[in-house]
Amino acid sequence: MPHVATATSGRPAASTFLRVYGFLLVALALECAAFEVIARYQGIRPFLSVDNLILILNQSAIYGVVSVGMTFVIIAGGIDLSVGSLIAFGGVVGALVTRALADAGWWALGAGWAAAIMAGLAAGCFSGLFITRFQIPPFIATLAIMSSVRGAGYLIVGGSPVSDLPADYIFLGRYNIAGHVPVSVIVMLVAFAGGGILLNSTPFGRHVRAIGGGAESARLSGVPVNRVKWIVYCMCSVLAIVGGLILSSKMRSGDPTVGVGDELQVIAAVVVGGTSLSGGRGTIMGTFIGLLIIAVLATGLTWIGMESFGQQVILGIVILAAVLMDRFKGAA
Amino acid sequence: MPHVATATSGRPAASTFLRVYGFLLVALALECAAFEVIARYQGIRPFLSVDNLILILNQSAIYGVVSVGMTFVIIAGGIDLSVGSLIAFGGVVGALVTRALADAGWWALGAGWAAAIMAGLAAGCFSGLFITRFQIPPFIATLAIMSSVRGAGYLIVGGSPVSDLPADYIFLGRYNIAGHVPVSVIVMLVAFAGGGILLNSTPFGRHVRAIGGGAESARLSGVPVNRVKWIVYCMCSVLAIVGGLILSSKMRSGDPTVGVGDELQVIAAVVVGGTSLSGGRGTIMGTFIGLLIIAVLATGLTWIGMESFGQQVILGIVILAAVLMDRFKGAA
Amino acid sequence: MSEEYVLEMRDIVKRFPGVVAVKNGQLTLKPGEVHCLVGENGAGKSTLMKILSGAQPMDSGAILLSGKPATIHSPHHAQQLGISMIYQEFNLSPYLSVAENIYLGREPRLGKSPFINWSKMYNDARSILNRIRVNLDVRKPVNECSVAQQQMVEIAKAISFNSRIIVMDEPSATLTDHELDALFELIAELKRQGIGMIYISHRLEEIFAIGDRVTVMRDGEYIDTKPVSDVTREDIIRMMVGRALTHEFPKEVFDLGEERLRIEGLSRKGGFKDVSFSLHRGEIVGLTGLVGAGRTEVARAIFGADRIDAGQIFLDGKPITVRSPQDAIRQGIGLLTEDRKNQGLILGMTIRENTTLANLKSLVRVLFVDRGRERRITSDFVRELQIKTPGIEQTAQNLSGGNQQKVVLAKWLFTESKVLIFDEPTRGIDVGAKVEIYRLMNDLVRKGVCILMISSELPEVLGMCDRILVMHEGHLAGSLDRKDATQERIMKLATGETLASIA
Amino acid sequence: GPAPQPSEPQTSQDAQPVERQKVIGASLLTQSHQFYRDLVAAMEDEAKKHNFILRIQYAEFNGSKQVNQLETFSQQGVDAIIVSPKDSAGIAPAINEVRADAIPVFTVDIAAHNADVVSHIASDNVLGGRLIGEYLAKLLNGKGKVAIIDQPETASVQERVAGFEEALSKFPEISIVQRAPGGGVRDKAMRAAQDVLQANPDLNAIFGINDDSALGALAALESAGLQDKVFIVGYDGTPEAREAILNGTALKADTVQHPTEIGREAIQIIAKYFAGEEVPKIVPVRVDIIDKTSLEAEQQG
Ligand SMILES: Nc1ncnc2c1ncn2[C@@H]1O[C@H](COP(=O)(O)OP(=O)(O)OP(=O)(O)O)[C@@H](O)[C@H]1O
Ligand SMILES: Nc1ncnc2c1ncn2[C@@H]1O[C@H](COP(=O)(O)OP(=O)(O)OP(=O)(O)O)[C@@H](O)[C@H]1O
Ligand SMILES: [Mg+2]
Ligand SMILES: [Mg+2]
Repeated sequence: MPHVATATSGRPAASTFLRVYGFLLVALALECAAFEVIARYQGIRPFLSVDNLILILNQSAIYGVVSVGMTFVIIAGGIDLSVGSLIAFGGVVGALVTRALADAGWWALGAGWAAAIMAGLAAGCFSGLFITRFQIPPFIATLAIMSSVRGAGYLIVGGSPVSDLPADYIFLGRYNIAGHVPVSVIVMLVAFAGGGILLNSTPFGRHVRAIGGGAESARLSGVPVNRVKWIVYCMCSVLAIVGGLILSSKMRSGDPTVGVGDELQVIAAVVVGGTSLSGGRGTIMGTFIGLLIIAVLATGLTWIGMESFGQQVILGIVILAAVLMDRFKGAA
Repeated sequence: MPHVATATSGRPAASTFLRVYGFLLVALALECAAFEVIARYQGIRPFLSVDNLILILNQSAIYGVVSVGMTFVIIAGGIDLSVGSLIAFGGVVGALVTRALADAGWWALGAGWAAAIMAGLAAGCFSGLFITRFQIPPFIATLAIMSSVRGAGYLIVGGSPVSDLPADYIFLGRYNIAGHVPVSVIVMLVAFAGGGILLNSTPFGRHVRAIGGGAESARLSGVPVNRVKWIVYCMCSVLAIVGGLILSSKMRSGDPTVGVGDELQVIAAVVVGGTSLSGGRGTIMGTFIGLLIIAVLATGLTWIGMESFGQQVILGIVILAAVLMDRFKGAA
Repeated sequence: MSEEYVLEMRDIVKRFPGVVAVKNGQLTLKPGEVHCLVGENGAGKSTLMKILSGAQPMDSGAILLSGKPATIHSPHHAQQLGISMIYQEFNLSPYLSVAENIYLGREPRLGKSPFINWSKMYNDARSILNRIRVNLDVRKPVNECSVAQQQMVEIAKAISFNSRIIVMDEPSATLTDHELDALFELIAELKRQGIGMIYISHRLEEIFAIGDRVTVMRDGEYIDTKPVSDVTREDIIRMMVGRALTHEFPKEVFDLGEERLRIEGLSRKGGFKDVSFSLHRGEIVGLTGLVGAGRTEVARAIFGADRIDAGQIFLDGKPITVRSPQDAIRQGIGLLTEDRKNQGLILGMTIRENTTLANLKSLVRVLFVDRGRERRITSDFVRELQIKTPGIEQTAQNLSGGNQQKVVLAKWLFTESKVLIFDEPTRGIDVGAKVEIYRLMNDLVRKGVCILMISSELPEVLGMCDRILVMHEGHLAGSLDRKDATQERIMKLATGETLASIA
Repeated sequence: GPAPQPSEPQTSQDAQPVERQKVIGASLLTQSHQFYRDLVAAMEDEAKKHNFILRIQYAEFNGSKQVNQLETFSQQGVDAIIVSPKDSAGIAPAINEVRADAIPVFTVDIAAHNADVVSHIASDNVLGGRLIGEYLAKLLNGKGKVAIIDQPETASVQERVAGFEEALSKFPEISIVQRAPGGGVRDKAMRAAQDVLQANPDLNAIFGINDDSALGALAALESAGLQDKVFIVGYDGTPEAREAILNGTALKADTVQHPTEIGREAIQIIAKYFAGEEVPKIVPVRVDIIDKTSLEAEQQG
């Protein structure tokens, strides 16, 4: 599997880029083309347009931010099922604190973000604690956290969404910079860029991959395994919280019921992007393309008027097809 | 980890039984005791009674049947996220076919079961195909199947439950043998007994463990790795379908919306029961106790009137506590 | 025509992406013959054997079994054809018992029922282990067995098939003399039964002990096949390496400097007790003993990989605490582990990434890893250690065993430690490369590093060490100077005699 | 009907001479909708007046969990059970089994099919859908393109949508162009609405099948800057939705149910039943339309 080797080793040159991501890009292009053809055939608005691109990016911002964290977790050989609950929790905490301090203007917003991020750090620390200190498998530790955080989110608001938020609250989710570029998209792109650099160019990124490739070997090479894992789960939790802040900002409401099942969507994006669930291998760029493949699908299917039941069937098929295409890379 | 050794190698003797399952049994006993104390304090009916035991067994029958299949899948180093959707699908198919042939009396019921089980086999074959032939990680293959099967279940009934079923339809879910013992409990106990024998006393069971411990080693030892995996996924899918048939029989309705998230509950039961998510190690007996720990929790919390948000928080904590207690086994 | 051969492999070719592992594989095997296969690391020996055992398909060539062409589809098929194989890397199921592993895939059943006949399985396993003189609980899970015990389980498994052909890929690498004797007796017995055996080893003396014919491979090419009685050790080395080796142990003796590392009263429950010794600048100290004597455990404890219960470690005269491998590395102690697959390498990472993993810090320039420098350094190591690979971006997984070992070595060389502990550093390394490694050890010592070398190969210990520590059942049985040490004395200490009694 | 004699499964064990407090177990659809929170608050108030003990559980849209809750209540020997079924057909066997133990069962909000229910207390969802459809048709002056942010897997939603479509079918120039799945939760509804808007730039109105869907659609409209071009109508009249309507956003009107009345009514009916009075099979509770005018009037009054 020579491709893997290249995929894991830092920034590939242009030709390597195509070799590594080519099949994923083809899958993405095929998907877009299919929707365009169907849209034309149906005589509705063409699917491919700049506006639509921005819409799709905008819609993928939340999953996008979270998927950066999830990529790190999965490359480190773990998994984090708590992100869906944390999306809801982040929105709830951010909204509650902002509303409580609403008189303070922008300070209130900042305090809301800070409080939510603190909550995310706390959740990440719990995950890290259970996974490293108590050696509980990540799947089960984060499953437990998912359940508890969801319940806690409901409990602190008594079940009903937090509304009556100041007008500024929509900054993260709905504000456009230069009139066209949504803040949320910028946040997502920053997360991807930062994640990519962290993974590819820093010792930390190398350590993450080493741990996923073999934790014992890594430990005996002096990699601070537990600390790195801890950081990775904190990072993922905090990014989930940021996703939740964006979502609650979009809706100007902190709703404890949102985000159910989102963990699976995010994991799907990461895996479709070529990251191995057994750890050690994966790229941030791949996750970005995987994210787009899934986002285009959701928007496209609604665009052409497919109803929800059909959408689920097709989502399953596309996930399989994309992962399968990625397999061919090795053969090509 | 000497305990694991014993847990994995054949039928343990009585004293070994306590050593292996002791901590889980203690967790279960603590849990029951806690509910009994709270119930007495609240002045409601006592929690511990034979009737209640039967109720709890009855309520765990569906997860129980499925968890047997899931234990095999997890010991073989895989995971199956599609069982929740298959629970719904099984009920829908069974109900549809039974209703279509309703005039045929018991034959209709048999045909419904047969059709549903066929559908389960088909789903299992798909999982097996993707996982073995195309080497797609089980998490993602079954995630895709989960999505597709859920959609398909909705599609074949157009979204609304299949009702107007013949009266016999409640046989699996609501019929009692000898006036007291529910058929569903018997089905579950048969599944556990059969699963236990299969895992501990047959070559197939050895092969499942060997694959989970290291698929390549197993292959080089002449274990038909792909065939075994295939069978394991088919088994799990079929058992999920059986669970679905029991559920739809309880409700005398084939509802495509049921079972959402059940895969996580089932996996939690298996892991709480001491089966390792990294494969190779685990027992059917452990799963049974794990199942009871979770079932007692659900019934107990309802019994003492805890509402659903609190239930979620407590579920998370109990999962962690049980897995943690099981860790101490090694130290003891 | 070729009736006398149970096996002929003709013109075998096997390519991997970027490498031709076997260009021209030739091998014949007679019944009752021990055919030794030798060659440098990466020469293609294991690959050739994996083709025979059905673990890997060949690109072209022919395999004849008793003169008849055969196509081998899978390991299972190979077993049915009467070929069994002991792989270089263990292939045991960690959570199954010894007996279950031996009979994996062909469990005896109760009559025609689908159930396993446990008592037959345990009895059969016991009798096979008895046959190779191994005393091991057949119900013990394999992950609780020592490395040597696991190797014996592999051997037991291979002979339990009653095959016509048994392939052993470096079975001796993890054995000490005691087990090795048992293995050789077993091989002699199998010979008498007319079983043909292919035996791969880097310990050339073994060839002369048991071999009938020897085939040499180099860079995937077949070089020659000779009766063992017609060749000398030097002949074989020349065929393998392409030139003669003048010194197999190029030991250089340096002046003893000040004390670097001192261990006082180190103990760990269930592992070792009251171990004290010191290492000085400019010396290589050997640590030897029988399998399970606790050498590895001592090394792991010094390195912070395991907790210690009592004792103190001094580095350059100052007491230090080592809580983790990270601590140890920071303070200048390195450990090259004996299990390279699970403890030495990240198999999915490239040579480059593995080489620099333990000392990434030194490559950091403003937060980022300086990849250019990383490449240069890795390339230097690949050249210096003669690692056989298409490039530094090859994943460790795809390297031959010996080359993997060299990558681990490169990793520790790059840490620039003050004290290096080598646990079986030349296990599975070919003679030529061994000499390179010894030279590197000399270079290190010259630079002031001191080396603790754990080894079960007495010639190596005698050849390279200034001082030899011998362990017996968890404590230090004695220390011998280079000039006083003999194979016999070491063995006596290792089996429990006191220093006084052998003096 | 069945004998209106409440069951006394515990009398044999209960030696206390004083009259035992009646226990009512309720298994409701979800805790996360304002509707049910209002319903529960009213039930609790009313139960206190009658000295009943109320034990509340939520099915959280899980039919099988709801069946388990009913069985557990029955095992506990409660005196009456209230249920708002997730699956109207699928709850029937459980209800019938509970009835066999002589425990009376009442449904609120959502009916059970083919089940032996003492009384059903609810507002008419088909009517509610029809009312809001008619309101919207008026708002659109009888023509335009409409999308529904749907949740077809929920029975009560199917009724609302049926009523809504029935109302619009009288207006040939109004077409329903899309029914996008929003899951009844705000994040997914918002995403669905964004897609619908992008695909149908000439859309005139959106019907959100509950207020979470409507508010999700509102968020989508506002971020697309279309709040002046497209109308939204919703369902439930939650405080957030009321505020949005009052503030003159694109959300113009809601069908309101009266969960407080439903809850109060349910407990009163049970009290009557315990007292041996005859109770009606169906207790309808009014539905209304609220819009800015009516809300302002309410505030004044
Ligand atoms: N799966 C693989 N993918 C790519 N290259 C491989 C693979 N397996 C082996 N090779 C390459 O094939 C060559 C031969 O390897 P092989 O393992 O047969 O050597 P060997 O003679 O057994 O060496 P050693 O003595 O070190 O065990 C090496 O260069 C190795 O890197
Ligand atoms: N993974 C393991 N599980 C259980 N026991 C083990 C394990 N590894 C080693 N042991 C046991 O611990 C004791 C000390 O082993 P250690 O590996 O330190 O010995 P050693 O002298 O280094 O021998 P070796 O030649 O095998 O390296 C032995 O009795 C051995 O059987
Ligand atoms: Mg080899
Ligand atoms: Mg050792």
